[in-house]
Amino acid sequence: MSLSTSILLTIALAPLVGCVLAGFLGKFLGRAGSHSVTILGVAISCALSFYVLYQLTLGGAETYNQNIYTWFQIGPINASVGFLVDRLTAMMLVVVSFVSLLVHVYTIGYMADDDGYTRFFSYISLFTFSMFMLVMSNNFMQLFFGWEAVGLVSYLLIGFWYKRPTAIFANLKAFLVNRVGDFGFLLGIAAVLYFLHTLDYATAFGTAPSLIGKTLQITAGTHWEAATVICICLFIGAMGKSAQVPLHVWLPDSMEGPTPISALIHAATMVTAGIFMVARMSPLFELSSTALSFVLVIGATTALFTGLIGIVQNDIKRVIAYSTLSQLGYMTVALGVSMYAGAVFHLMTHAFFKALLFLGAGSVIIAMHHEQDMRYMGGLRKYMPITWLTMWAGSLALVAVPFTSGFYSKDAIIEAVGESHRWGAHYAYFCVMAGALVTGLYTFRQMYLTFHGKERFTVLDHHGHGHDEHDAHGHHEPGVLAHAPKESPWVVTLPLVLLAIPSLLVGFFTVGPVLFGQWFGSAIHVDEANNVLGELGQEFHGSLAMALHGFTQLPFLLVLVAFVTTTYIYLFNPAMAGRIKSALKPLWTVLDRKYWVDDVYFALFARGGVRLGRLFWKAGDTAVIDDVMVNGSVGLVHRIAATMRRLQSGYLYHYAFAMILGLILLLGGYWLFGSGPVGSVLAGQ
Amino acid sequence: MITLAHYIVLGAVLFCIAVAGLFINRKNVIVLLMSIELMLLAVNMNFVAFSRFLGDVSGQVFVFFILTVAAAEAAIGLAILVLLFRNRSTINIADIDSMKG
Amino acid sequence: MNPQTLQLICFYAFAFVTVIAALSVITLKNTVHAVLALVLTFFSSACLWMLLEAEFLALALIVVYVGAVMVLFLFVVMMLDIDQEKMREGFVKFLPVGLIVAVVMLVEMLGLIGVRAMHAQVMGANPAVAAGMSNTAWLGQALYTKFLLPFEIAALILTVGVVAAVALTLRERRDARYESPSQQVKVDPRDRVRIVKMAAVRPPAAPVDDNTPQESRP
Amino acid sequence: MFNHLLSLLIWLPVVGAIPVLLAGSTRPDLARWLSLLVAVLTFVVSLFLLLQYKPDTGGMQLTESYLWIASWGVHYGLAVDGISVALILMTTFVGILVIVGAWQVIQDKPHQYMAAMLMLEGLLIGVFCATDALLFYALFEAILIPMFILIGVWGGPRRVYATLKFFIYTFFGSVFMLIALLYLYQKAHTFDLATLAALPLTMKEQTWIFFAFLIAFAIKVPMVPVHTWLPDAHVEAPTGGSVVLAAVMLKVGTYGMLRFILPIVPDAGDHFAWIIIVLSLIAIVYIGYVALVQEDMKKLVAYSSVAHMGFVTLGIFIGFLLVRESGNTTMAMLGMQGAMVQMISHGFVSGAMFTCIGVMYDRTHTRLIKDYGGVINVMPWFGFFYVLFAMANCGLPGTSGFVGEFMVILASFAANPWIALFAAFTLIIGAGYTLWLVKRVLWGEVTNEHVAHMKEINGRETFVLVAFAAAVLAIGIWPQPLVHLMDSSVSQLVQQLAIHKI
Amino acid sequence: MPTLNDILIMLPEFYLVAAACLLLLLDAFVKPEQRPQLHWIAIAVLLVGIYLVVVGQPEQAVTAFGGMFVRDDVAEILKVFALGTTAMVFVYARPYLIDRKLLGGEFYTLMIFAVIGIMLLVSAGNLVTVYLGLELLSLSSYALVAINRDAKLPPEAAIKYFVLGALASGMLLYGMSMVYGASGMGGRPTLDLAQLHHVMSYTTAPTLLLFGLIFMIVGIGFKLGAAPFHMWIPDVYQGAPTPVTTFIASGSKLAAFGMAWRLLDGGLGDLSQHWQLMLAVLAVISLAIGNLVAIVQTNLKRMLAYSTISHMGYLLLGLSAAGPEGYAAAMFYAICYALMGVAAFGVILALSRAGFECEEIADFKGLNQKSPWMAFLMLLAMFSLAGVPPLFGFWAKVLVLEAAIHANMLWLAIVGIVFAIIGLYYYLHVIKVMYFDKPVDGSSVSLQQDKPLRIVLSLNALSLLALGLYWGPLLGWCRRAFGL
Repeated sequence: MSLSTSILLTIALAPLVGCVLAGFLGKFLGRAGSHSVTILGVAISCALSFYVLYQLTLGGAETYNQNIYTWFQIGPINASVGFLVDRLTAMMLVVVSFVSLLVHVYTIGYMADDDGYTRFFSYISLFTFSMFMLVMSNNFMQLFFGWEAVGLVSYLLIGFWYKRPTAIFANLKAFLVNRVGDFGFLLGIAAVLYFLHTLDYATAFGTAPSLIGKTLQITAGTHWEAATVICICLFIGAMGKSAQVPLHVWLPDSMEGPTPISALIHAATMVTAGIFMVARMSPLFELSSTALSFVLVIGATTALFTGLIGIVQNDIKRVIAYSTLSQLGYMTVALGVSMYAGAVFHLMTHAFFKALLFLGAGSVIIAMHHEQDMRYMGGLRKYMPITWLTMWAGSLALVAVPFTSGFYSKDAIIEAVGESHRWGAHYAYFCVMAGALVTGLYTFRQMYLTFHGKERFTVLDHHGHGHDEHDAHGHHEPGVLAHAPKESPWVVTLPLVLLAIPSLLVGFFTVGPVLFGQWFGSAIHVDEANNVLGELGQEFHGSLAMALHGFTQLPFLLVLVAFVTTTYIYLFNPAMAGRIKSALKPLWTVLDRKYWVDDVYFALFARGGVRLGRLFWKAGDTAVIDDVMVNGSVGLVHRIAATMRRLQSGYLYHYAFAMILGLILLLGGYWLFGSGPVGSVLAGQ
Repeated sequence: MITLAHYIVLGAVLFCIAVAGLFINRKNVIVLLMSIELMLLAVNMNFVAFSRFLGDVSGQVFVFFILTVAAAEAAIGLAILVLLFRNRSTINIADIDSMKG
Repeated sequence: MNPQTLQLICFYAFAFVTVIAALSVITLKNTVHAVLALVLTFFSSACLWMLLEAEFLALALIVVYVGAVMVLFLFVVMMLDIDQEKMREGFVKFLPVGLIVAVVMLVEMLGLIGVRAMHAQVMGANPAVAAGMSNTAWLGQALYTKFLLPFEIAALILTVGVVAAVALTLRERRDARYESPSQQVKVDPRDRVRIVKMAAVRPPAAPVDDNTPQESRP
Repeated sequence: MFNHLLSLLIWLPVVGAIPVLLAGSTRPDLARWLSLLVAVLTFVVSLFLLLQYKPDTGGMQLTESYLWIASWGVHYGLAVDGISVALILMTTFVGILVIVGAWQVIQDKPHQYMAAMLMLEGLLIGVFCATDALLFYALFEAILIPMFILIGVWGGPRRVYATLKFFIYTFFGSVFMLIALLYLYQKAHTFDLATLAALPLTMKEQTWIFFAFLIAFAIKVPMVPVHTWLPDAHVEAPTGGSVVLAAVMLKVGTYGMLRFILPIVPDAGDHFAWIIIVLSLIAIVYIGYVALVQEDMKKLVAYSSVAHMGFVTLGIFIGFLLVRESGNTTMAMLGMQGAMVQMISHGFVSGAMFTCIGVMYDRTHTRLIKDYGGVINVMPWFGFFYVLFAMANCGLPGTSGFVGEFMVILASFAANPWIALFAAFTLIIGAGYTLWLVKRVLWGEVTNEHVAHMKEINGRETFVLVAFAAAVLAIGIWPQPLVHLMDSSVSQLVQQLAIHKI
Repeated sequence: MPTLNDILIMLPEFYLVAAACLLLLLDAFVKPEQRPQLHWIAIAVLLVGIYLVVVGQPEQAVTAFGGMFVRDDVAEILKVFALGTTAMVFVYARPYLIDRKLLGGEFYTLMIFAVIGIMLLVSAGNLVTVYLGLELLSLSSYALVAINRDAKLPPEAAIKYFVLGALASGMLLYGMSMVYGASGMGGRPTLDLAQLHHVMSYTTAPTLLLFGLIFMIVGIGFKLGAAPFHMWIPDVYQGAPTPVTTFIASGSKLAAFGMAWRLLDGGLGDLSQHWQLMLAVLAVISLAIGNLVAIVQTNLKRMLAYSTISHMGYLLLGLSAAGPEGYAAAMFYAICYALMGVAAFGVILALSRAGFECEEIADFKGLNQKSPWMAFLMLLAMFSLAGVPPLFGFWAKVLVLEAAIHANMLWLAIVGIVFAIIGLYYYLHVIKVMYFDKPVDGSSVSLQQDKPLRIVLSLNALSLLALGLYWGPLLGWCRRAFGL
């Protein structure tokens, strides 16, 4: 049997309908109406996604690959809108729709007092739709469509609070950095079309082996393998969307958006689109080990170095953001060692626990009246127990404590890197291993600063001070709260709980089939020579054994080290943090300034771009073209005219002279050239 | 022996004197008009000479017409001159430059 | 003496007088003298034409030119009170220019006329005599047959000359006052009262008497 | 009626302008309604044109040809292919919108404004269906007259400079084309484009004629470095003028390239294609940077128009590289089709952008970016449209702006990866200048008294913006109908690229 | 001897002479109140003249008075348009003349004499007729320029026109004498243009012939107003009463073309390869001076004068092509220019009133506010003069350019077109002033309420549009006249 088109269409379009209704009719529907309609839409999608997943996994449905309509057809080149739904897609669908649904619900609580309530629901539904289009695409064109559409929604949502200067700066930055990635991505698509003559996945992957031996002359004398060019270009797109070094700079800033979207877009789903895409393109990537090495090195660098920054962050969301970067690095590393299934698996587990962490952080932020600085938190455990517990669940998964979901995915990646022989694997192995320590450090630091230790906020409990004023502004004094923090409402905590469950458990149940059981089937193609996962699979004896084995492994020990260190510093000796900071001042500065990457980019591209633009405009357009060429020639004509008019002196004798001179010139001219060569040329003879 | 060249050269000389007159008499309109009369004389000289030497009557007839027209022309020219003098109280060309540029 | 040589001497003599007189026309200070020099030029030219046996034209030149045109010139010169000194300013300054231009022209002209070929052209028999008539009759015959149309046009031109000269110089008496009822009826208030905001670049108003409707032309 | 559909399309607005002009001086409302009626009728007729045109057959259809000037063999020749049909539809569509858009905005002599618009519309339609070179040229030049008046009478403070510059600049370009046409007439004794296309020409002749044509069309497009009239003209033009200028008039240049350069001088076109490609890339990159630093919104959009038109010229001329050097007809078609779609799309997007700026200008009477900020606070619906069109302007998939650029970039990669690299740079710089504009205008707190008093768009403005949005989204979501409409014509153009004349 | 047939051939001319004399008599004898009626009579005289020209037109070219007078299609066309534009000038001039008290017999008589001069000139078959026709035209024009005696500028304009005109005739005559002489060297001397046509083939003094040619070109150039023999044009245009300027700009240019064609092609056609280049040089200089200096003018009449100079450059482009194509194009251009010039000056006349000439460009400020229709007519005239399609002037330019290219003088065509761009500027400036500028308060632009003027002027300006849309028949007529 096969999947029904109408079901797939419903999955994609239900959120769109919700989006349109909430967006255009929000005034009429009201708040409740808006969130109901969007939640309904996403709920339908979610339910159907689970159904699709069920059908593909257990129901024996075949991979669905059909075009819905022709987008354009030019000669043999066809670009269609169509769906390719295999297990990879189904998994993404489930992750996206599930997290999205929970975020929708969560938003009811989180955005309760915001003016842009209906708008927000409209946006996140639009995002869900775009993400579905991305993951369900069966061709490059539509992939790009979804790719950019999620970027658009990300832009809109980061700048959701459009009055905040930082927010509108961040969204512009996010969009532009993503565009740098898209730039490469589009070139990659162009290269695919050029070499494979199609935009359709199935056809492209089918004919991918023909790339072998083809080269592209980039400059005279340098020939690049076609597959390498394609894959690196495509991966540049992934670097933008999945925030890999050096295009990672937008993600931390994107935390300017409301927390639900940080969870949904900038942690769970959109940023993983790059990972998904590379996994989807595995038949291409497998053709170029150069490209994969590139992926590997980039991923490893991201995994370690962005994690390091997380250690020095004080903003609760930023810590999680850097952690997201780091985890994305892990996934990329997995891709780099051809362990696509591992990457996707980590993507899934990460989606759950990172969404959980973000939503938990959001819960904290609500409680703290939009105070995000952890230095003004502490001791929240007793005010908001559910949040505290679920956050711990997420954190454990993040640091990959055995038995949690995070453990299964991450540990497998680390192992696989260890097994890999790809160029750069050693470096990557070091990075991911060190990354495990770093993850522990920032995660535990965050938990302690937030939930444990002394309460570092003060509660000003005077009445008549409206609650509303504090919403969404954060203009108040840091750490000064109008009311004591309290646990969030159920619409907030329910999603936390619902996310905590898979964060802890999903790995245990799925690691076997997904990672080692060829669960993705033909969706992912791994060359036999690169099949690290296969090698790992031989040592895999079930989830339980893997978890137990994990306790003895280096990564877990590193986490332990981190746990002990942070526990000591933040619970027992808070002053030490400061001492360490001053002791390691240069290092701290490096991390605090985020390796100056932002500064360099800003100076080079933003300010440099403006300078260059001004130079072009003033020197090129205004000075050379307009002033010299255009107005200059006009001025010249005017000057000549002003001079020539003086010949018309008004004196009769000058007029007579002119005539006589004309006569003399004609006579003389005839005498000289009359029948000579000059004359005959001019006369056209 | 008189040849055609004698008369034609004389005509050319007269013509050039007329031109020179235009150049050096920059103020007096009447002298300008007389220079033009000299020019017409040069023309007439040519026509008469050609007519006689080539044995054709039309040259002389042409001269007859030129003389006639010159008379009418002089009448109109002098009328304009009188008008100008009444209008400006001068016939100095250097003063007649209301229109220029 | 060979009559041809005599002719040549006469030619040179009259040509010399002609050229000198012509030069005087353009160089003499006094305009009256210049006119008289021009008369001399015409006289000697008439003599040169006599040498060519073009008697009618020679006489016509004297009668028409000297008799009518030059007198007209003299009349005008004397009527208009001209400041002679002022008229000659810049004469010396522009003499070289005039000379150069004239010489250049002469060289160019002589270069192009083809003087050599003309030297070969000697005077043949008088065509009028060959046709058995006087120069005047010869001319008259052509004038009234072949050149009848131009002759009529010439008459027309003379008419134009008269009309134009009259139209231009006949002055109606300005001091006499006439009344013209039609003009009075047609008065437009806008012609009487015109609100003029003096802009910087307004053209100077035309003479007032052009606009006053009381006065009228006869 | 269908025999003279094209004539009807041309003359309906032109003749319709006369009653508008007569009605207007005392009854401005009558003039407005009359002009709307004419514009709508023209649009309806253009829909008939769409129905009558058979896209599968291809070639020139609905031909009308009458001997116009017998002694010269000049024909009043009209015909359309798919590209013309698309452009004509766009023209008539935009025609309605500018008239609606000017409804209340133009208070000074509205009848003259409307009449000029209608004339302009008719002449533009004429340009798009002329098959006789001299007729084309006459119409090509004649459109300057109403535009000159539009900018000069209803324009901004520097309108005189701008409109003179516009007129003389474009006139300057086209006169050389006239010389070239006359030269061709000497050889062919006709101005019929089809005959000229078949005329054999030596390389030397082709070179001269190519450059003559190029100057004419490059200025009209405009291409770098002869583009500086455009920002000035746009800045000073009234909103409607800007809309028509950007939406339709610029297309005349690229359309001319299709009709003249490709068929008549293909060998020179091939030989010098690199010039145009390089200029197009400069337009994309260099102008992108220039647009980035503009302080005037209209100027910014005007510069972005230059950059976007760069894609059209690029799409057309990479065809030579693809067809002649690698024999890749398919890709050439893709590029050409991309250029065509970009033409149509840019018409809607830039028209919409200028309308948006006009909407703001009507409220605050300033176009300087720094005078704005936080507009979305007071005009949320307007903000929605503005963002939508901005996204279309930076080529977001799902909007029309994406389709053409996508196709051109894909095709140019096949010609040379470097071309694609520079062309794709628009993704970054285009987004940069557009969204930076959006950031400074729409987002943020209201800091300016004027902005605080801006009123939300009214029904009339909403209608115009919705219409533009519908067009932008329709092409973005489903370009196939448009592509199909032009497909056979494009393939014919591509076939012409391969013809050697020497 | 002349026969009745000769007289019949010349009937229009004779008729006009008679009519002119009659007008002169009427003027002398009618009461002052009835004088205005002369206006309509004069117009009727011209219209009947057109009728006679067209009706009596023979199939083939015929000559009268022994070849002195040629009646062919070229002459017919030029006469029709000369008479027609003069009639238009009469219509436009009426309010102007009334305002300045110039309405009288002298004006009409002299005008009609000038028209007779034009007709003789364009029909001349002999150097004598050319000269006499030219003088008839010139002498009448000199007087007409000065006819507004009491104004400041006309006498100055007249004296300049007169002296330079006399000088030009002197040179023309000198040239004619040389040509006459050359024709006698090696053959029978002649003044007949048809016989002169072949002189080159037998003369033993070719340089003398060429020498004469150069002098004649000076005369032709003067009449056309081609640079460097153009100096009189700006001053005369500005100084002359506007109706006279209009006449000089229209009828007179048609005559100049006719004369140029008669002399150059008819008389010295065998020398075409020699004069071709000279005309081309004159064309280039004219284009340059006319277009450039016009830019800096503030007086509209003066600006139009320079524009005339440039237009004569274009006309010379056609003439210098030295073939029937070129002549047809040049004649088409001359007709076109006459119509445009009449229209442009007509608007000035329509706007000028007593004490207000309306000849400064600044006087047109905001005309569109005050009189949209007049502004529109002026706009048509200006765009047509500038050569912007679809107006008439554009096609005329196209034709002369084509003729130049046809004659292998591509460079000349390019020069022509480049100056067209520069020329565009000043025409647009006028439109700018009318349409874009705000009217000056209190400026006295007010419309002449003269109905005939408004109607004829409207038709005149609209004809520029109509002929722009459909100029085939006129071109066909011109081409047939040159045997194409």
